[in-house]
Amino acid sequence: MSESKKSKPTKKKITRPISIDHIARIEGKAGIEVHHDGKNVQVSHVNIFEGPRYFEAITLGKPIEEATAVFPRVCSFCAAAHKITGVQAAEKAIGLHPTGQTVSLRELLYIGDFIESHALHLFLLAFPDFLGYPDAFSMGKDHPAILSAGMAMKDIGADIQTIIGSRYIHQENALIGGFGKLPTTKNLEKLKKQLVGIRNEAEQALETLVSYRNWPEVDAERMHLALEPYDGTYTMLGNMVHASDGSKFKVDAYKMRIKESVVEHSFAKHSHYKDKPFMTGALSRYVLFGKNMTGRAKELGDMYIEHLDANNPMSNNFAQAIEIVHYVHRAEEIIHNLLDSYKPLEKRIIPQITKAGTGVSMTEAPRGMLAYTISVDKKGRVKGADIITPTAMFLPILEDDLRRMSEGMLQQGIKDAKIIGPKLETVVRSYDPCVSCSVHISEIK
Amino acid sequence: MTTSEMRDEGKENIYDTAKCRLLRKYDLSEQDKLFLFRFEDPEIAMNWRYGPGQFVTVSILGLGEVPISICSSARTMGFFELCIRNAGRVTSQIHKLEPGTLVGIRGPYGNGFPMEQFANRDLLLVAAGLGMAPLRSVFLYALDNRWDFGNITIINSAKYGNGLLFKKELEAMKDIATAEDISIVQTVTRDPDFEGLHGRATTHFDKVNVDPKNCAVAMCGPPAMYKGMFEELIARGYDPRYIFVTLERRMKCGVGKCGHCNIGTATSWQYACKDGPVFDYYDITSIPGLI
Amino acid sequence: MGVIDGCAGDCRPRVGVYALTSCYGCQLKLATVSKIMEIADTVSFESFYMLSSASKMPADVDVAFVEGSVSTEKDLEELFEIRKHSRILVALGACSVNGGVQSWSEGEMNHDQLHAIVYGEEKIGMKSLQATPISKHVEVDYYLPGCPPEEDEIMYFISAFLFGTFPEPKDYPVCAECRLAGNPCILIERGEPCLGPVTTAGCKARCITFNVPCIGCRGPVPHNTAWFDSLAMTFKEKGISEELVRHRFRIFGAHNPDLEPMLDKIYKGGK
Amino acid sequence: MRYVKISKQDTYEFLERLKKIGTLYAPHKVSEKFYDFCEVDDVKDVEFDYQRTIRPPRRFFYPEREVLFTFDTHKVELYENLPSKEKQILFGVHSCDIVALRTMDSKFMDDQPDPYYKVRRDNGIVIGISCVPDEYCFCNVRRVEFVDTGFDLFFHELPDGYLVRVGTVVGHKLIDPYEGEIFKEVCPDDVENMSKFEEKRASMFTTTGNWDTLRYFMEMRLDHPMYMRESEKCLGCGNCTLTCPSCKCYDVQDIPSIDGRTGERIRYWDSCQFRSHGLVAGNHNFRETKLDRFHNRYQCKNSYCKDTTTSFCVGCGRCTYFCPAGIQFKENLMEIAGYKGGTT
Ligand SMILES: Cc1cc2nc3c(=O)[nH]c(=O)nc-3n(C[C@H](O)[C@H](O)[C@H](O)COP(=O)(O)OP(=O)(O)OC[C@H]3O[C@@H](n4cnc5c(N)ncnc54)[C@H](O)[C@@H]3O)c2cc1C
Ligand code: SF4
Ligand code: SF4
Ligand code: SF4
Repeated sequence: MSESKKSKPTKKKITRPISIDHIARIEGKAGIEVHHDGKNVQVSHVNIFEGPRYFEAITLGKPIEEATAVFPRVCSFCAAAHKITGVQAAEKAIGLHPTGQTVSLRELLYIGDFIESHALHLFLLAFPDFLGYPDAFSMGKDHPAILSAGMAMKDIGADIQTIIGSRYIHQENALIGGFGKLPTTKNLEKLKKQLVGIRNEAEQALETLVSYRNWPEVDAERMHLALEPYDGTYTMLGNMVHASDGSKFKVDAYKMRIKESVVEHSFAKHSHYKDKPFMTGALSRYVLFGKNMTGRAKELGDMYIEHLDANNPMSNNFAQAIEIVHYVHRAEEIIHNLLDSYKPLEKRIIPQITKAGTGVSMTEAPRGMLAYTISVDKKGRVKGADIITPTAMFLPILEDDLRRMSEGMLQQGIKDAKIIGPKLETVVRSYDPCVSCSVHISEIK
Repeated sequence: MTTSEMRDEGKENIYDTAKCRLLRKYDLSEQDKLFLFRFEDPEIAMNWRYGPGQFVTVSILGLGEVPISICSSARTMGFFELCIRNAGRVTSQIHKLEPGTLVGIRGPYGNGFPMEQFANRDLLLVAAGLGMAPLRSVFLYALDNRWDFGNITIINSAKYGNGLLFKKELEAMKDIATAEDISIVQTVTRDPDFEGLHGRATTHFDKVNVDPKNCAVAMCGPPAMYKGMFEELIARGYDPRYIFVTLERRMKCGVGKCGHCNIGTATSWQYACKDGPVFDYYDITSIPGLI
Repeated sequence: MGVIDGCAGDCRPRVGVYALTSCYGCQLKLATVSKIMEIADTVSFESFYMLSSASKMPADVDVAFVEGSVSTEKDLEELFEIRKHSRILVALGACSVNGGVQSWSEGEMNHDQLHAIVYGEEKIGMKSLQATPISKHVEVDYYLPGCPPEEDEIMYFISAFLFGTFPEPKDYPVCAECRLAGNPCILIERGEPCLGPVTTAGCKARCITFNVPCIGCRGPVPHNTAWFDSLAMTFKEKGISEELVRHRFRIFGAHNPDLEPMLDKIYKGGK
Repeated sequence: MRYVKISKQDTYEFLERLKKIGTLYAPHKVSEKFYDFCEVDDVKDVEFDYQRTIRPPRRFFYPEREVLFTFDTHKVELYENLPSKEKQILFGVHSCDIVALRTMDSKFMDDQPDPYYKVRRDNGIVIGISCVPDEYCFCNVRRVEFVDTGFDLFFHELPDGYLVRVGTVVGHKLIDPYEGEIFKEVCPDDVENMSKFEEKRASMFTTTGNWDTLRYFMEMRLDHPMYMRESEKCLGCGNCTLTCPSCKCYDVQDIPSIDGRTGERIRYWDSCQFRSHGLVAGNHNFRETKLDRFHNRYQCKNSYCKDTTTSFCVGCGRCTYFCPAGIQFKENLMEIAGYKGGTT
């Protein structure tokens, strides 16, 4: 972080810039740029320096199976999310219906991603802020229990993904039509045992967070969007998007409803719903569907309800912590149900592509809604691909929150960039942005 | 040789090493250093024997093991010298060792030169580059047992003057040499500034003081040198039964197990470490692929 | 054993972890190896933005791990800076070693065309470049391939570095590891286009162990021993179309200069 | 030699009892076309009819990767890491593989024994089983289709069970406790059946004759065009050598640990089909090209193993069966030697 000398004043009036070149402890390369005149903020940008990788363009003309192998490479923190969403879109495009067991295993794999991603975000990236350390290594020296709980959560998330997906980053075992090899009963049982053993650690994040209050400066009413869980519970798969204003739309219509635009300062595109910025992610999910939670997650959610302020983005951390608890239990349940009638030799449905088609799929990635549209021609080659990632969706509202935070501080008479800067970083971090993700958004013209 | 078998019988694990302390190191050239080692265990130090042309493996824990020819006189008790070129991962670390450091040594391995067969003959030793290392051991052996051999010629060659190994040591021997019927020839091939002889070993056969009919030849250098030398020697009437060369191959075990140093073809399959590294004229000319 | 030159075993080696254009998976892998806390004790992370606010750019370091391909002018500038301030530079992962998936369309479309497809007419301030491996621009001291790299190889590298050396490189293919793992060969048995025979070993045939043909994420075997031509001939005999073979070889190998001539040799009868 | 008989049903019982002695490994079907030696969990999974396993039995005595020593650089000490003396029982080994194990012994045990191999071999029990050849098999021309040493027990298939030859003291001790119970006396019918089986088996080999001249022809035709033609197809993947029951090449590496002080000295199977097999310092390679490496294997495999009076190649057919490029070792050798027929 440094006070930039380069940035030119945007108006004749003296403006003071607060500029952070490289926000640490987030996934990807982004900076913050805020210009103010001591009272009001004129500019508030999240600058994204991530280079473009053009996923939608490089996959054009490639066989769909190869393309779905490449999509998870959009992002390492949510590789499974991209894999599953991509595969689902591809399956819809070619008219393939996966078996129930495949869907359950995919959900379990996805949960592995959630637990790992949330654990990494909370324990390695966010907590050092709250506890006053530059990084988890130094935090771990003073708070070994917190760190080891985080590592244990990350490990179980990684183990689930490794056993089902082949590894926890870029899972090759999830394919169109099923899996190359199914986990053995023994391995599933092993996972279940691990999950049961980890219930206490799962609550560690909540316990750490309860002593920290959300900053009121970023309080503001906002629109939340989240995917309705397919089975009326609380999970990441579904077909209908709900908004906190009561409106709904089917995922197939996302391109009509969520508008994208290119902005000057980054390779990322920004999204709006009903011409307004909106929020997506753990908090939005909790706000819209938290009522469906059961058991321990529900108890804890009810107990700490004031930490789950729908109007404050910092509550996203808390919502993630609740989700960890929920997903640990849900994973146990899924394994339990799977084992009831497990078919370890079930064959993958080999895709037979005979006609062209387009498929749309949306899921809730750890950071929020993730949308894929894939078109294939009758030879099974990708004709068009469109990916909108959660970070692209929440960037506009994040920029608004940064403006609110800065203005709030200025009103309190705090003008020192060295004090405001880190606070802004913390706000950014509470969204858990995934910058490498955000850059591949496009519309096929 | 038999000594190596004796030693290995006493030891349980043929891959285990014995500790040796580095006592001194000298620069021989920009890339080559001479290292003097002594066994830590007096028992081993007193009983360790080797013959010229044999090699040991030097083990630097964490990096690996490399085969290196012994270049000192077979007479020294418990001491031995290695001349090592800085050629890669392990050897570059050996070059950094300070006197006093311990390393692991296994060996001696290989057949070595058949010194008993050489007895009562003149000796012609032809070395190119690093090839001087094993031949120095042969040369010192001959000096130690001077009465067993006739006239001796040693041809030491290198590309550049500063790459002539043991140049000073050989030069210092000049006076004794004349008295002892030893001809020392040091020559370079690519160094116009070198003050001394120029050209390949074969160009200096006029300085050779041995009788071809009753001479044993030992050579060590790049395989490319051997072909030319063979022709030259045969043409000059040297007895092919007494022409020996050493070969280099990749080696990981030194005892004929790891398979890397395999040479030969279906009827003559051999291991350079165990069946060699010293081979005679007939091996080399009858088995394809050795050089 | 003297650990690092001029350090005599007392000081902690300084390490920097940097990303160019990538998915951050290699850093994530490095950050999540099971012995990360031991590494953090042994070395000092001078720059590791993903994990630490106490990061500098550029930092003077003994080892720099660079993830990602060079895909913008800013990447290139940063890479030069990193090189200048690092004693040893390690290419971490497929993007950095071979250009990664983002170079899949190299030679098919240039980046202006790619840009137009994704962003249309609209211009963006930053200038993008064709994704290239970092070795194209700076000297690289060591390569850790993989998408993402394997934990044991990362650990081996760091430990070897502490011993003042580099790991011995692997110059054999995944195919060998696959047989050692006792896997049935899916190329022989099912005729599926597995890239195991041309891909650098190290993953212990991870995918094939899951019955999934290798897509070559660890990149071609080094030292010109990736025999794309022989494998293409085998694929051809099994009736796999040239198009599929080419696309598959190119996912992680598009930047390999040997690839196209070798494919042409098989499919166009060239030399 | 001692001969006994066991019924098919009792064989399972015998396997159960073997499991109590140590870890039992036997052939299992691992996919549509492939078999491998696996640890026996359920004896019903054991395959008695199979042609060849993916991994050769040598791996039980000489594993793909093992730690030879651990070390401490401060003390400059190597600590031997010998394997445990736990019993390993290999059931269902074909005669070719048994001879291959003997070629291993000749390399690893006969002079300067390799202690790691020796411990495992001394604690290993090898039980052979008869087999019928497929088109890849040529153990007959290698003269190893029938073994008389190298096994503790050898099971010969009969219509109603197995005729068991007892090869060693260890073998006797395996039989003794169950003599009369599950092991019965052999009757003349059984001998008749065994000889019928052998006769039928002999007629099934697609290659016949005597290959003793092969290695001489190979030497006199070192530049045979076959090498160039076939090595072009070769992928350099090493499957041929890694699945070979008599390949023994290994590499050694020191793997240091993160404490900067300790580590492991490991060895793992190498292959002459890999570039680094012949590589030395200064980037000089004694087997520079794919052709050189390909050539090397053909020479090595057909060289003479004096201690077993056969070539190192025992004709198991693995290197052809598991070659992804479909390179036909047997056919190529016949081409070099000029052996026309034998192919029925
Ligand atoms: C019989 C024999 C005698 C030798 N005598 C000497 C000598 O007196 N002085 C000297 O300087 N060198 C000698 N060498 C060569 C020396 O062994 C190599 O220079 C050394 O192994 C290089 O190891 P490195 O790790 O430094 O090189 P790298 O190139 O980094 O080698 C990596 C690995 O390859 C193997 N390797 C590389 N080159 C060779 C090689 N030539 N032989 C065997 N294995 C190799 C080693 O296992 C080594 O660990 C001899 C070699 C042999 C076979
Ligand atoms: S098998 Fe291939 S694709 Fe899979 S991890 Fe290994 S190199 Fe990567
Ligand atoms: S040299 Fe090759 S063929 Fe011979 S044993 Fe070694 S790996 Fe096998
Ligand atoms: S298995 Fe076949 S392709 Fe692989 S190295 Fe051997 S001969 Fe070559």
